[in-house]
Amino acid sequence: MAAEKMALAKAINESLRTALDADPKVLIMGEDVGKLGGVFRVTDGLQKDFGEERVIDTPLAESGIVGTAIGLALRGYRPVVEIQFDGFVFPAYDQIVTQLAKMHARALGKIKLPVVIRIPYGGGIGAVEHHSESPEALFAHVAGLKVVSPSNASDAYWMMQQAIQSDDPVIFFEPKRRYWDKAEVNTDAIPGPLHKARVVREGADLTLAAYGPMVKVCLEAAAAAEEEGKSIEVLDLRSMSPIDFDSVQASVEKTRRLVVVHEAPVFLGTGAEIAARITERCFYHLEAPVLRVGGYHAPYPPARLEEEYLPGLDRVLDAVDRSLAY
Amino acid sequence: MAAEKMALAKAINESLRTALDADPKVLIMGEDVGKLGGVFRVTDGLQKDFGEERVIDTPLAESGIVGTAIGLALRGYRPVVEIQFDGFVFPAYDQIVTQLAKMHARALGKIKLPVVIRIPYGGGIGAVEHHSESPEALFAHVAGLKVVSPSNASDAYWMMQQAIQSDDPVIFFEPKRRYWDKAEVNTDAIPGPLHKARVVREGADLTLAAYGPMVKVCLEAAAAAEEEGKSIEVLDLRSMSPIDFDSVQASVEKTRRLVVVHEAPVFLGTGAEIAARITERCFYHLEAPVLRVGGYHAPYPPARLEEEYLPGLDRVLDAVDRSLAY
Amino acid sequence: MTVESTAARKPRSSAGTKSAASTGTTGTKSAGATGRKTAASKRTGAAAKKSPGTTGAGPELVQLLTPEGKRVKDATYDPYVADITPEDLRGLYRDMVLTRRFDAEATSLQRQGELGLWASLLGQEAAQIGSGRATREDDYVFPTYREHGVAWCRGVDPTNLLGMFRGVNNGGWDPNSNNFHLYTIVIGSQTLHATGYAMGVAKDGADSAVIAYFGDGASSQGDVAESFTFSAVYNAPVVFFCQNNQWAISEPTEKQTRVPLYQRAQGFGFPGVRVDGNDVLACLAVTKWALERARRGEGPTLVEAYTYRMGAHTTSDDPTKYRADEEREAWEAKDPILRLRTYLEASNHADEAFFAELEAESEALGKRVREVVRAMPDPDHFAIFENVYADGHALVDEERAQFAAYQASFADAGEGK
Amino acid sequence: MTVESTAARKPRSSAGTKSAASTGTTGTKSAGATGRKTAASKRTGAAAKKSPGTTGAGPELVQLLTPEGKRVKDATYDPYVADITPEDLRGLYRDMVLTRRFDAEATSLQRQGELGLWASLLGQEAAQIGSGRATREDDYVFPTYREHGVAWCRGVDPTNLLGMFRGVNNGGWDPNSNNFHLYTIVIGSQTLHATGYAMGVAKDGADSAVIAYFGDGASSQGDVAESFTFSAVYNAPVVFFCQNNQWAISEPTEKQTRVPLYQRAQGFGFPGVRVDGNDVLACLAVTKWALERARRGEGPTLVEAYTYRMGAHTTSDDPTKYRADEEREAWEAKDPILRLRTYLEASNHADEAFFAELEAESEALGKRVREVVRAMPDPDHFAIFENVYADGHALVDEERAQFAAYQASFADAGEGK
Ligand SMILES: Cc1ncc(C[n+]2csc(CCOP(=O)(O)OP(=O)(O)O)c2C)c(N)n1
Ligand SMILES: Cc1ncc(C[n+]2csc(CCOP(=O)(O)OP(=O)(O)O)c2C)c(N)n1
Ligand SMILES: [Mg+2]
Ligand SMILES: [Mg+2]
Repeated sequence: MAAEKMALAKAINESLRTALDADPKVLIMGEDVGKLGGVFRVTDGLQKDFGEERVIDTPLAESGIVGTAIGLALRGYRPVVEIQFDGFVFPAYDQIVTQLAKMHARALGKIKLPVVIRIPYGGGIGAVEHHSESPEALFAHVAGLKVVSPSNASDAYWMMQQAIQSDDPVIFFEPKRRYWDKAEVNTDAIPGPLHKARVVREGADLTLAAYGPMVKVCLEAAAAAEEEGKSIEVLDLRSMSPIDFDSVQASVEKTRRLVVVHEAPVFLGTGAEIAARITERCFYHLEAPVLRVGGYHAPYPPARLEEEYLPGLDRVLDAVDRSLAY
Repeated sequence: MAAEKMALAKAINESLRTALDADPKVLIMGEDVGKLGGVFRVTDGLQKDFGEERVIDTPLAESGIVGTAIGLALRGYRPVVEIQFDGFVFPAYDQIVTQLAKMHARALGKIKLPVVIRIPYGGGIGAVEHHSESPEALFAHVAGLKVVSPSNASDAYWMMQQAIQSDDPVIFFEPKRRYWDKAEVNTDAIPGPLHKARVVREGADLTLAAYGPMVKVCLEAAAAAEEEGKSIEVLDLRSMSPIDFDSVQASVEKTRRLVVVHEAPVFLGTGAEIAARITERCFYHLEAPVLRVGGYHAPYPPARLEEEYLPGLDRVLDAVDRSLAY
Repeated sequence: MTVESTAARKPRSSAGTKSAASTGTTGTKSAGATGRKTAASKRTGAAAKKSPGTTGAGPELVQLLTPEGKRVKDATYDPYVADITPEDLRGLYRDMVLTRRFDAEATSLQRQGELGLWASLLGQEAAQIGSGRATREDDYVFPTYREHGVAWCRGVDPTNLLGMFRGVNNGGWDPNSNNFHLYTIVIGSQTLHATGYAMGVAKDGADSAVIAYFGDGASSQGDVAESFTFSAVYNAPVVFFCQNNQWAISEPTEKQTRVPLYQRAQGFGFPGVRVDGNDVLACLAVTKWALERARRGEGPTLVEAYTYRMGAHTTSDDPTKYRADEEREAWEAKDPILRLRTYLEASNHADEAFFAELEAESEALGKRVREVVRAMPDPDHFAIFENVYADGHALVDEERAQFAAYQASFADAGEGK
Repeated sequence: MTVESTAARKPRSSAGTKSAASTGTTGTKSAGATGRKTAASKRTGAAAKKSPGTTGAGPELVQLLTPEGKRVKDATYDPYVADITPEDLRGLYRDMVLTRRFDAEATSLQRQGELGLWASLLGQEAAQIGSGRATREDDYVFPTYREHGVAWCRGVDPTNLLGMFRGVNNGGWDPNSNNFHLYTIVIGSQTLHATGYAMGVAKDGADSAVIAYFGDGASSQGDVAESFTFSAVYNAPVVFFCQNNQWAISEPTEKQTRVPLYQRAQGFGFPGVRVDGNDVLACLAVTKWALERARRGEGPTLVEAYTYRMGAHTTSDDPTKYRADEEREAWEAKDPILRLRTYLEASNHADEAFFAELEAESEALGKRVREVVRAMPDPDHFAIFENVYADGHALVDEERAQFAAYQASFADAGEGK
């Protein structure tokens, strides 16, 4: 295949296909992942090609899906589980937090839990309740889980490969409103580490740190700011557990200003941890407090309000201005 | 009753009794809350006095307990639910996060959900796995919930009164290792607001902010520091959602240094939010970055390691020294 | 052919799993070698049972009107519709027609971009109108997101149902004005709310009943099982009404169970019954029976209405990906509305004028729905911060103020220019 | 008397709820006024069923040895113990005695402060040894926290079980060395792991089986119901072994179900059977039957072992708060060990020497356990950071380094003085 332009959803599909091909222990499980190919078609065609024993339509029960995936992992399989939407992961939360996250430690390392949980997340698609949430902080707080989110098709392909190869449970947040965004994917490339952040735009005056769907917004904001003569660095964090603080620190030591952007509510969102830790690491470098742009402390609003709720270009630029005003 | 010295567990018991007496709509529900009076005896004697219709032993199913409590609240009841231990709240997490927290907003305010969820939390009692955790951040991040934790018997009594009277869902974290600590409880007093922090020791050089079980540790640390000539202010936050940032800010504007202490893991713990927000509010006042002392990013360890895992006097003092060294 | 026997015959092979113990890190020992057969290997065991299949309409299906519109006798359930008048029958017919009309209008409003999404009840009108009309005013209903027909029976203005699909709210009607709870999207969770509510009804000493709707897919959720346990243990006056419409999005019922769903109840200690969900009379009778059991303090009942989702799961769904047209065609022959119409006409319970009038009413309803939806205003931006808490919350206040200042900055900027 | 009928007769009154609609903010309408009685109010419905009670040993109980130690015939299950030898019987006896001895030692070690907690299996030896001995080496076991007897059968060194109760680890043995998973404390969750594991066994084409243990209380958890659904739909080779020991801490089984638990399986499409859990032979036979069904590809089975928790829930529990001594005394008459001993003696399958030798072995086991536990070292402090991840994690590395520096600061301080 080598290099090819493809949509983010298609890149994940290709990555799953590659994994299914390479390792007979890889399984796909979830609601409607079979014939339908998932509500976003991310698993399109996989059941047809790999059969019902490897691409498994499950009963409608998220705890059951994750719980049996754990059992399959104990038997030597590597299940890749789909949760249909962000808001439907909570019935599985107990299995994820008390079992999946802790079992490796409970066994003093004698068993491994190579389970990937794919969650299409975030808003911006005009959906009904429970279909637009960003619960990543609720997983990143929990030791034993790794939490990542790609922002583009190439990362989607490679991060999925790495997540499946990981012997740790990985919560894989897919930015659903970017599913249709295309980018070059080079399947022959040698990817960098899964949990390393990447500078996606260099700049001198301020660092914008984001992941998943907000990377694009930050890039747009940086472009707009440039027209006003502000040089903004944009960092794609890629991983929320662990967070690559070294890269954030390096950037902030250069720019001396940091704004973190995510869709999730600001209060106790990942931005809180980044602000706290970077302030500690860069106390004498920061010219302004770390600012955060994100969702409000309110349930995700009905679709006609989501534009007001979600961080957009203007709100990011507003925070940039506030930071630069210090 | 008026003023009387009693243990924290007993104070909650008295508060529940008072509420059951005052309002026939108040119910107690949970596993073993009836004849046994709960594994910590917090509901001791209540079923005997108020009957099985008001103090209800439930099937062993946390989602069912919270889900039926929601239904009872919709019928006009005010259920006070007991989760037996912190680590067992997760089967109910879906009902709490997707239903209990959001239903008032979903109905545009037309229905109310006066449900209290009591959770004995935290470590230090030498228990087996799942019996020592501090998951408060996982609730505080979620809009629609209020999250509080008393540190002493008097607050336990009054905060429980206020939680039951609240028309919002309240997650009530009880510091289980302080259950047996006695303090004066004046049942005739007029309590302050539920979500207001309280200065429990005045000081000039640094602020220690904590809640629940860690308030006592901070007070001990402050006393020890005094012997070394350091004047430490200790703030009992009492509420994790909302957090009384005004009080923290006022204290920090005076002392210019802040250390937040909790048992929960530091990474994305409530201390992260406090550090981020106070740094923003007090950017020009802080002489040192906000430091945090808490649990590690690891599953709560077996009992014989918990002393190393939990923040204790020495670790708090170490952070105090580090802060003062800036 | 029963599903159970199919499953039992399924060989232990793994398509695509070429090597059993090749790459796994844990637990992959090849255990087959140590296998031994026992003397009794043909035995299926004393407790094993023969079960009717999940797919067909077996003898257990309660039916009062055949698909051809013939009234058939049923000693158990006839008494529950014994006093039904021709007017009542016309009423049921009208309910179904108007509900279908409303549903069709919503579907087309979605296509026109007025709604973001619609979940059609097409084909399930009898299950919903029959059960909905069985409820008493003081009963309480906990719906899923598809109970537009039940809402109709409860007197909820149908345009109220459209707010969440348009994206102007997440429900928002007052559940207590019609004893009709908000639509619930998280599958299965409302069955516990219904159970709790019913526990409260019993505590109050009232003789109301509660009915919880859910789907065949939902039957797999732990919450539904827990609601069975709680309602049985507390003998709560609740009816679990499962519309088995054969599909959970793309998954057929066989992916949720290998025996008929109504049988689930038995193992929890209460009765389950399967009713022809396209037979409005049977749905009415069976639901009345179940609600009256509840009122009499006999506890929960599970009703499985065996029906069919004639349309897509929602307007976002494409059923051609997973099911054949023939299946739908077979079910069209069992259409709930046609069936009652045939009966009404054959028994001279309705004349041309009735049908013509209903047609006009139907169009008027469509028009009104269209107009109301188009006029539905977008919510005020500050609605984001409203009703998050009943008693207020400092952080919400702070963020609302920041939001206001931010909004004002645009106005200022605009004025500045 | 059936529990269902008791529940059904329970009047709708609410002790302590003086006023039905006084203070609530929502939904408290006094509905009773609109009640009406129907013609059929005495009807209990076609699908209503008579169920045996949950409390007694009804006719459905599989028993091969009476409490008095008499061997009784059972056409269905006798074949599964047909080839059992006197030596096998003595082996079962020895297993039970040693397990009880180990358990008693652990209880006393807890009292001596060597363990933080202990969950005794006293009274459940037959259920655990019978079922444990029914498993084959390649089968896989998913226990709760009380399956010390099953662990014994699997060849797990009993002292391994004590680490988590002493507080030096959270389990920590290698599940794959004896196909015995770690103890699981979160009630019910292991039934899903067992189901998934069994799905994997089937995928591998192996003829191993999986057995999941859980309690009567656990039967209420949604996870257990979901494991029933998944195992039925995928026809997974798993046996659900429920030890109904009558109590979930302080709650009797009536708080979890109003019909016998083994009946739960039927509604999910697989067989359930109740066995005398104090009859080691019956437990062996029934479990073998169920495991062999699984091997043959016939899918899941639920076995309810009807037994009794003779002791406290754990050493932290005080059963005098909630249950009467007489109940325990009644069950002592059904003691699993005594019963087999009577049978062994009456049929001359064991002599004095055997019992004496076993007594000595028993004491030796107790001594060894005591010594091993007392010698169990506290874990290294850095164990906190070990095995959090298999592939490492930057934050764990950072915190480990900080911890090391902090620890070192004490050493420095110590040196400085
Ligand atoms: C907990 C949860 N998981 C997944 C979904 C996504 N989802 C919405 S409807 C649906 C299928 C429901 O099927 P069924 O219960 O049969 O009801 P039907 O839609 O057929 O009326 C699914 C999987 C959800 N809403 N909630
Ligand atoms: C999810 C969860 N909730 C609560 C508990 C606390 N708890 C431990 S054992 C127990 C009772 C279990 O009863 P049962 O299933 O009958 O097993 P038994 O202890 O009788 O063997 C409870 C409530 C728990 N461990 N997990
Ligand atoms: Mg369906
Ligand atoms: Mg039990």
